[in-house]
Amino acid sequence: MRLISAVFLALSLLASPAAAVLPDEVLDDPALESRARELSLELRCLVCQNQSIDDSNAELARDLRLLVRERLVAGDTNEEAMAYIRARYGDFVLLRPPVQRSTYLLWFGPIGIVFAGIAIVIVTSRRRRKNAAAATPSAPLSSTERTRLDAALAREDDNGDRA
Amino acid sequence: MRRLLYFLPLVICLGIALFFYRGLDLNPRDLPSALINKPAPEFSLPALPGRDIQRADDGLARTDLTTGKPVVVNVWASWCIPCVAEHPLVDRLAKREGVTVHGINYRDRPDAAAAWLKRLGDPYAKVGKDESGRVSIDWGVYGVPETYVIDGNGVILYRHAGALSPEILERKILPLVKGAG
Amino acid sequence: MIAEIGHFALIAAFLLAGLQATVPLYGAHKGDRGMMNWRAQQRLASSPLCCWLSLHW
Amino acid sequence: MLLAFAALVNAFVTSDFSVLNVAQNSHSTKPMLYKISGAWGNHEGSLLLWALILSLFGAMVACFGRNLPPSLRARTLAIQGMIALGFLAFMLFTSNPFDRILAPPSDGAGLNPLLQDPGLAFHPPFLYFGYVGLSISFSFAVAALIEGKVDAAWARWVRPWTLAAWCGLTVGIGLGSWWAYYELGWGGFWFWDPVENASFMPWLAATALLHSAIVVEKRDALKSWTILLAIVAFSMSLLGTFLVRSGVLTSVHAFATDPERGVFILALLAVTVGGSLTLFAIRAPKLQTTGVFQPISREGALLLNNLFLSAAAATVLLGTLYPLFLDVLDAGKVSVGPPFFNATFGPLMAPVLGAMVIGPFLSWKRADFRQAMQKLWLGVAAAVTAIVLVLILSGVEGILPAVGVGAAVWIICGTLLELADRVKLARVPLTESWRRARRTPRAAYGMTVAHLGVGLVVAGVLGATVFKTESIQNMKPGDTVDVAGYTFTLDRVERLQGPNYQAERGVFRISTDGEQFATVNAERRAYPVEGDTTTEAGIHTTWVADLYAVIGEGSPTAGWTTRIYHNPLVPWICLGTIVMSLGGVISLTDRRLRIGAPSRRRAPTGGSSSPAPAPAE
Repeated sequence: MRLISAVFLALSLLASPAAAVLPDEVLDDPALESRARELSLELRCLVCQNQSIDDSNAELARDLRLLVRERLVAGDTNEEAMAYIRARYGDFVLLRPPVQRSTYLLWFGPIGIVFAGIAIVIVTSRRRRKNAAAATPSAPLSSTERTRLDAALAREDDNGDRA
Repeated sequence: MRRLLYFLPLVICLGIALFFYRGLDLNPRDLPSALINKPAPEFSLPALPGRDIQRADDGLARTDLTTGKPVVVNVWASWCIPCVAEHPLVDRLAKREGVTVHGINYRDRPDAAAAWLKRLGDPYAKVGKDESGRVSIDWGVYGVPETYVIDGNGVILYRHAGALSPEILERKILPLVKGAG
Repeated sequence: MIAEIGHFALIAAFLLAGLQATVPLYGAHKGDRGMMNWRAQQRLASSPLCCWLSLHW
Repeated sequence: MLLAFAALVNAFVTSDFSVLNVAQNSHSTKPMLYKISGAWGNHEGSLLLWALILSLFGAMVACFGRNLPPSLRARTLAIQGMIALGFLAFMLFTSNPFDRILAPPSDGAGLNPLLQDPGLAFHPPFLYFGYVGLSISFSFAVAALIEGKVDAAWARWVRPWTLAAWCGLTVGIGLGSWWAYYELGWGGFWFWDPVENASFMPWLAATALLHSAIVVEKRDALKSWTILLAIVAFSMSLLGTFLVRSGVLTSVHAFATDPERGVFILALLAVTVGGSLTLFAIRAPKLQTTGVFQPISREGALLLNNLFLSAAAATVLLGTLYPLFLDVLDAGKVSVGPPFFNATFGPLMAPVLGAMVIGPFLSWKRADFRQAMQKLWLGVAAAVTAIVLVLILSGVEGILPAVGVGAAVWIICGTLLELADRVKLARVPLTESWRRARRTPRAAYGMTVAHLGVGLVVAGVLGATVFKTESIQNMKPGDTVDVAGYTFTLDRVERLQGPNYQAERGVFRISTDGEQFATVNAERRAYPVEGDTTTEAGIHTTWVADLYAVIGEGSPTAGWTTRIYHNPLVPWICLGTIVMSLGGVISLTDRRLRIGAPSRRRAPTGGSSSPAPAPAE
């Protein structure tokens, strides 16, 4: 435990107070700068807890921001610049996890959940309707019944039994 | 079948609990290096001036890692408190175990770094000063101290982030150094 | 002193919670209304203690 | 009432703990407010708050529950008792707030300055109110499972509790993000941090529960699903507690972590959730459902809402825990950050936003979609107009922001149209409309207001993320900078001494068209006791935008780093959350939802008498 806290201490020292993106970092070319900002939002500040390097004021984050800008100025595409950082720090540095075997569940899970949910709803409602149909043989409403029903419903509506 | 569906939430919940139980022992901050089993990056750093022991220190470069003998590279700084804590172990590694240990002095003032070595002892064969931190980024350093084990051909075998402990030294670093030699 | 009272209050609350968790459940199982409504007596029992505590504080 | 007793004692305890506060989390120079809030700003104290609120809720059930069926009430209270037991045990065995130190230091270590803030002082109580409120729904659900009976009366009983908890959660989350917005100094308000997610998941689940309980009440359908949701919602709040305190995930807000505590909470979690889900697996299939409905109906819309809300909650859960999964399986380390959540959460919410407007127009059981849309044509037209307008104004930068704005307009217009339709505005004489408006139950107004709040939040979120303007520069006193048509002048930078900090305050004058209309103070505070600095943003709020200034490091010679933002619509986020919870409160005041005669749905006025046999009060 003591060891871990020592590490934390070191890391917190690294995060000496300097504001996130500083004026001297900003590139002259607004197009490049906005690309740089875009990339920095997708890179994790490794010494902070859960911040992107764009938000963080740790020195390492600043170094990485400068590095990203340097790569972009050198003519890298966004992908090349990201790959450059990723080669050094691994997948962990990417806040948007790459789509690969180990993250299929992550990326396709949500869609899977929705479809599974729809499937369950369809199956159960079918069964239920069948059960209900078997239980109450429904006869179509006669016209007088229909008008009475409508009137009743309108009243219900008036009472605002909605929420 | 339908009954089984009702057990699904329970199964999922137990699964998550199991993961949590295993996860409690893990430190989420333990990051593996992206460079394990890959050649160390190309670099060349100027020597740290003002060191007490005048060895043939002409700076640290990639060529110092490909001498055929395994070496340890320790990234440190004088402002880093865990570095003080682990320093006796680095010292032991170099002096008692006879391992070549190079240092990378990360984002430091040279005079402060030299004074630090004077005060605590200087186990390093060569110390490169990385004032901008740029070379350290190439190494994937995210905090000091970090310790790398490199085989004789310049391939990174192991990285430990944070202060060394006797356990790490004996269980991980020494076997690797001895094995790779 | 007050911190110790707090501590004992916690222990008391713990024990009472234990009773609260079991007695009404058992009562509901047996259909015993007295046990189901058990907490009411409890408040009575505890109120002198509360008064004492507030005065003391 | 046992728990009233515990509550009372705990109340004493909480206040004396903060006054005495021997320990690490206070300091004599700290302002009073933070001395008090410091009581729950740490692990032990916050648990105590948890237990306190829990016992208060228990007392409330005992109090208002006089006309519950006695066995249901007894069981509900017993479940509450068990939860309390678990938490008290946790406190006594692993984190006793009253531990003494043998040699008391002359002064405390202070509270993390980030937490010394009014927003955060009130954030935890609201959040815990929500978390713990969900325990009532949970207890009701488990009690109903034991009884083996879930009916309209049950749903009517659960709804106000869930609603109250939901309001608390909404306010709590809102306060938290507002705090992040002005305190962390870069204009962000939501970071998809594990701890934020931990509060967001119960919120999503509670929202789903609120809606599905309506279906149980009105249509006697979706029973086992509602029960499951009630269990899941509370499980998620327990999960949040676990995540914050166990250190399994990294987070900005985590308390000091301790694996031993982690094991204890995990055990607590496993027993509570595992036990209730086992009960669910055994008992739920026996629940009889009578309601049948067509896909296009009020139930259908509510079901759709539930489906996507739960999927969203599951996605947040998946994203939050995924790094842990991979780590445990030793399959590499990944980070799941805002880009992932933004990419998945938006699409999942879209159907909900669509359905929440159409749903109220649909009738129960079977509805005519075309007819509903005819009533809504104005809303559709407004949304489309908004989309086109945004596309033209902002240039064709991307279709997504425009669609988002369209969604916000759609919700706001559609919800207002629903109200208009309800009172038959413009179709009957105004006096008749007025009569109808007065007879519309408060619950309906509550829904309208809450839905309006959602619309406002959607608009605000978009404004803050897509349309914000930022300017970063070095300024000396007298320098000006233009941001989004406003001119910011750094008037002066002054040093000042706070109660327990020193600050540098930058005073900005803001003018537009040469006319000064506001000054804001941005501060950078240094706390000597804690050895930390914080930033306080200077914010001028107008109805449609925030003008936001932050001052960084600097000196009179070199100038100061300043960041100026124009954040359009951000105030609406705050407003929206307030409006949402206001909606909840309005609903709560509805007579029918009040704790009156639950078993007699058709009673003309509820709550006039208590049908239950005289409880021993």
